[in-house]
Amino acid sequence: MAEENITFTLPDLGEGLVEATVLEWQVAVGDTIGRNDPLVEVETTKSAVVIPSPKAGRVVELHAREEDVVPVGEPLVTFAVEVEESAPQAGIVGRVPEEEAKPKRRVRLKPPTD
Amino acid sequence: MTELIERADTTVESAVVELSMQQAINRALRVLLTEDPDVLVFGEDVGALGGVFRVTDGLQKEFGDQRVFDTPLAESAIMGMAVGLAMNGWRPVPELQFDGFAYPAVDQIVNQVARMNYRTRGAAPMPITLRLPSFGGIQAPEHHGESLEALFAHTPGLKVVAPSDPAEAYSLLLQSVRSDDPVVYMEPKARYWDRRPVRLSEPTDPIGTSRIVRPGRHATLVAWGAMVHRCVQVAELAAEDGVELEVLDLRWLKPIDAAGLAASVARTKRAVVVHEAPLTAGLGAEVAALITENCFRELAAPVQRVTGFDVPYPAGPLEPQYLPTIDRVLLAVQRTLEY
Amino acid sequence: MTVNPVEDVTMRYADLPSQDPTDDVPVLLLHGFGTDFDMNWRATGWPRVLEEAGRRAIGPDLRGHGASDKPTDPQLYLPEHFVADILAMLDELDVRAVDAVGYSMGSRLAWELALTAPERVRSLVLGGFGPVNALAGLDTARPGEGDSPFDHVYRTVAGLPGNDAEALAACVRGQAARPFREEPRPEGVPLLVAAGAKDAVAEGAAAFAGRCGGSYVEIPGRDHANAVSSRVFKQAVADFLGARGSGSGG
Amino acid sequence: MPPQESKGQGAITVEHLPPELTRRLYRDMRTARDLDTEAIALQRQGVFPAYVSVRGQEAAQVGSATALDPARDFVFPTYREMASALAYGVEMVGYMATHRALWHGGLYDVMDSRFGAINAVVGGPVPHAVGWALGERLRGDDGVAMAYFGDGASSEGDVHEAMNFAGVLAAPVIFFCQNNQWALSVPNERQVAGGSVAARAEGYGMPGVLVDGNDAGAVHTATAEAVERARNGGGPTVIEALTYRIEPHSTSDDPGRYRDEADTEHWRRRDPVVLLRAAMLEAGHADEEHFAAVDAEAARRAEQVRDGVADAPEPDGSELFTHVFRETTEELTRQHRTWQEEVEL
Repeated sequence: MAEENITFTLPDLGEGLVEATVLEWQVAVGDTIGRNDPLVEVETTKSAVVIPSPKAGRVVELHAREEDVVPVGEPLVTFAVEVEESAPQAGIVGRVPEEEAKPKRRVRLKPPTD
Repeated sequence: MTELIERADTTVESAVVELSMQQAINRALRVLLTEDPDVLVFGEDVGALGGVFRVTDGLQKEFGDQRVFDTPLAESAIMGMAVGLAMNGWRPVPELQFDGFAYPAVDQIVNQVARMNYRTRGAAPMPITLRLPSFGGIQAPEHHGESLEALFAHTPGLKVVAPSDPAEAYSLLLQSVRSDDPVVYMEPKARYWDRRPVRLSEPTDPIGTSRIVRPGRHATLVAWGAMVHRCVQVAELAAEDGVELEVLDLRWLKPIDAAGLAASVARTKRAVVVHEAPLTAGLGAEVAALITENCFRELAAPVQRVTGFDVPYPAGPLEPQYLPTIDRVLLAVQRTLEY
Repeated sequence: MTVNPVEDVTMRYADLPSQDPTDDVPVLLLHGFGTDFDMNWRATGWPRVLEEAGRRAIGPDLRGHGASDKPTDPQLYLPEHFVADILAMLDELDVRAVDAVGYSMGSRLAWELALTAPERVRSLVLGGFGPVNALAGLDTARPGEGDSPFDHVYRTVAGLPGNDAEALAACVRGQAARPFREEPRPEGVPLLVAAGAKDAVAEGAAAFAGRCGGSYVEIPGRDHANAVSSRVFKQAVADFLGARGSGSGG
Repeated sequence: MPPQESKGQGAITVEHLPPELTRRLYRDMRTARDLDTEAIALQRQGVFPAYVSVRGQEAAQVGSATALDPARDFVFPTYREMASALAYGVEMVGYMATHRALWHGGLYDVMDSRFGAINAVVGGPVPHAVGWALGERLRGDDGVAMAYFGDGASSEGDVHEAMNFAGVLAAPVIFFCQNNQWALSVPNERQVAGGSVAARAEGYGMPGVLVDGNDAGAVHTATAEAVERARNGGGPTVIEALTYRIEPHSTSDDPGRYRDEADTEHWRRRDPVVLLRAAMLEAGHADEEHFAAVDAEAARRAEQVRDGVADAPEPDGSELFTHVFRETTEELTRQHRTWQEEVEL
């Protein structure tokens, strides 16, 4: 199972907020967490918020220490995410056609004499 | 890398890279949007959603919602608007979400887009490329698996092309959008997920050129879109019986490469045309007529056509029995060998 | 969901059932002044805590806040009105008793609820709350313009989207009309008081907890605005609720 | 006249409605909700290739369909009107067959049920309703046509043309727009210029009504008034039921890419089934015992339809060639033989 590093930046917290202060990390480097697990507690001028993890994966790097002020869009955490050769995702309708390794047939040909 | 979608550099890559057809088209759109500020990509759900097959994924984020934008749900207005945009100096690349939903826009396509340059004696060219996810093969609901190539190919003033693999999709889209003539670019949705190593390159053959996908000497299989892959499967199986079939990817459905067809059939003496659309008045009839007219003396057998039946495109479970099967193509080949 | 109007003020609430419940007494979450259920509890990660504890959570947007109706008459914001809203909601959901968890103004209202309907409150958690009248030094005619601790709170929340300044002002006046008094106390209700070490609004919380025979947890390094999302506060409440257990539940 | 402002805020009341009506509305809405849940499960199990949920739109659909008379009216649906079909009395295994892709238009008898074939062309069936309605007026009958469409379809030429025709011809048509605020990934403000479909009615010479789509009683009342007006020669009406598409566009959609789930959560709290239940309790139309019985029956019926459609036989290949023409052709017979010889093998 291949792994890929994905960096997650501080999301836009709405109401025109441009930055947030890291109150307390809910994870440590090396932790394997699930999607939506609590990731980090941050405080903006408006309120304190717990940001859920957008990804399941292993925490590789925390880009801010507690009490750091992080602008929106700046790197916050890097995950190592398993990238299994995910089956391609079908479109809005229908199914992804399966590719049989060896297509089957019943008709046999006789090569021409010429 | 911080972004899931790598950034396309404007210089054309020459390295071999593994891509699906979705990604290849996405790459070509990035190159076009980057090189020409007049290019606009619009249609239903092409912006934030990134397209119902993710073909325009990430474009709005990178090029902004002035160049890549969603429109309300009205196919005729989408194409009518494209005419106005073109007359105002833009190079529109509209998407109609599904083949079956193009019909309300056929009036604008046939009566306006196709003949505007003619009617204005060249004053108002229509450098429009209509991206149209087409054909069947994904067991989609009604109206989502139609093949409209005969209608568009029959329309004077329109060029029509159908790529069959990711590399083709890339270079043919560059060619289509850069052309100042209106092009209907039919994307074989069954091949969207076809992922293979490809060398992305600038288009080399002129518009209207077909290509030999697999050489052979006993008969020529002529196809386009997803049926090219089907014919390659047939040829590989036929080889086990000692029969070498040439597979010709027509690519351009208008203008059709009559010379290319003639060159191949003159050698193989036999031809089978394969397409998903129903038989009667399908584009296969045009191809068969061209071959018969140009290779009458060389032909050892009448041109065969293996196509969808003359029935409305069926529901999912019956689709495999409607679309040309490997056995039906083999039987047609056998008919030409025994004739 | 919506509860029927009390004096035609409709209160909206969220009801988050637990996937595998460990206790059939729900946890009632009462948010603070100027916020709502989403901001005070959901965005701060509380549903996850209660879900892991196997507890159903019910949380209203108190009148004057969030998606609930926002009358502007201060007389409609007396503590007894809030308590009536909450009891009407519990009746509609036919919930007999709750473990009440409040924050700031929500704690004051949880206390009033326990006083008014002791049989409906199995236990009480008062977060970000202290015995000192939180509105002390506030000029209720011009909330947010002075320098009292509550003025700062008012200024922070008044600008939040979805808040109605007039309704909030009326709410302040309604609350001010009934300053908090320690007596009488809800009898026989297990109590936990928790406050940020730097929370000026909750001054004297530790001693107050002692006087009430409850337990106290200090949330290190936190003030009135950022104590509610702290892991220490959540853990303390989870342990406290766990101790209530289903044994003694209704 | 400007449509009344939708009261889509607080609780709903049904005091003004007869208990038999609200009980029927609740029964059909509850059954549709359960069938919808079963259908989503069938999709997850691979029995349906895809499914388009009606969750959250039960009041708009059952409320409106119940205002019609299945003996003389005719409904022209889109592909997302399962709850209307159920309330209108359509044979539901036949209806759900389309979601299992057994036959495009569904396997129920369209003419017997007076409920058009399921239609995936956005806005396509709306002009059909005008034609059918004109057919009634020409013959002096008093049937009323109901054309369902969504906020996305309101942008289609077909819908604008049909409304104008109906206005000119005073055709007895109800143009019922379920504005669930999302046309796949495009929200209202980028789909419906002017912000209201009902407001356009005046431009087409007919009344327009905006109604809280999650208030089953309000939808029913507004539709009944419009049906009565149409039946008495008063011509067409546009009804815009403001509701919300709670589930993704279809089971293969990913709304996370284009919308904020907080909005959905807001509307999830205005669940039409729960609203009606609370209002009926308040008005004394039913007690807990009644609801327990109705809920059990609804669940049973939903499972029965689920099993019916899951066990239905797949179409046979020969059916490819049936019903292409009323009078078949030699060429088609030849192709049928080709299929027998070369495909059926």
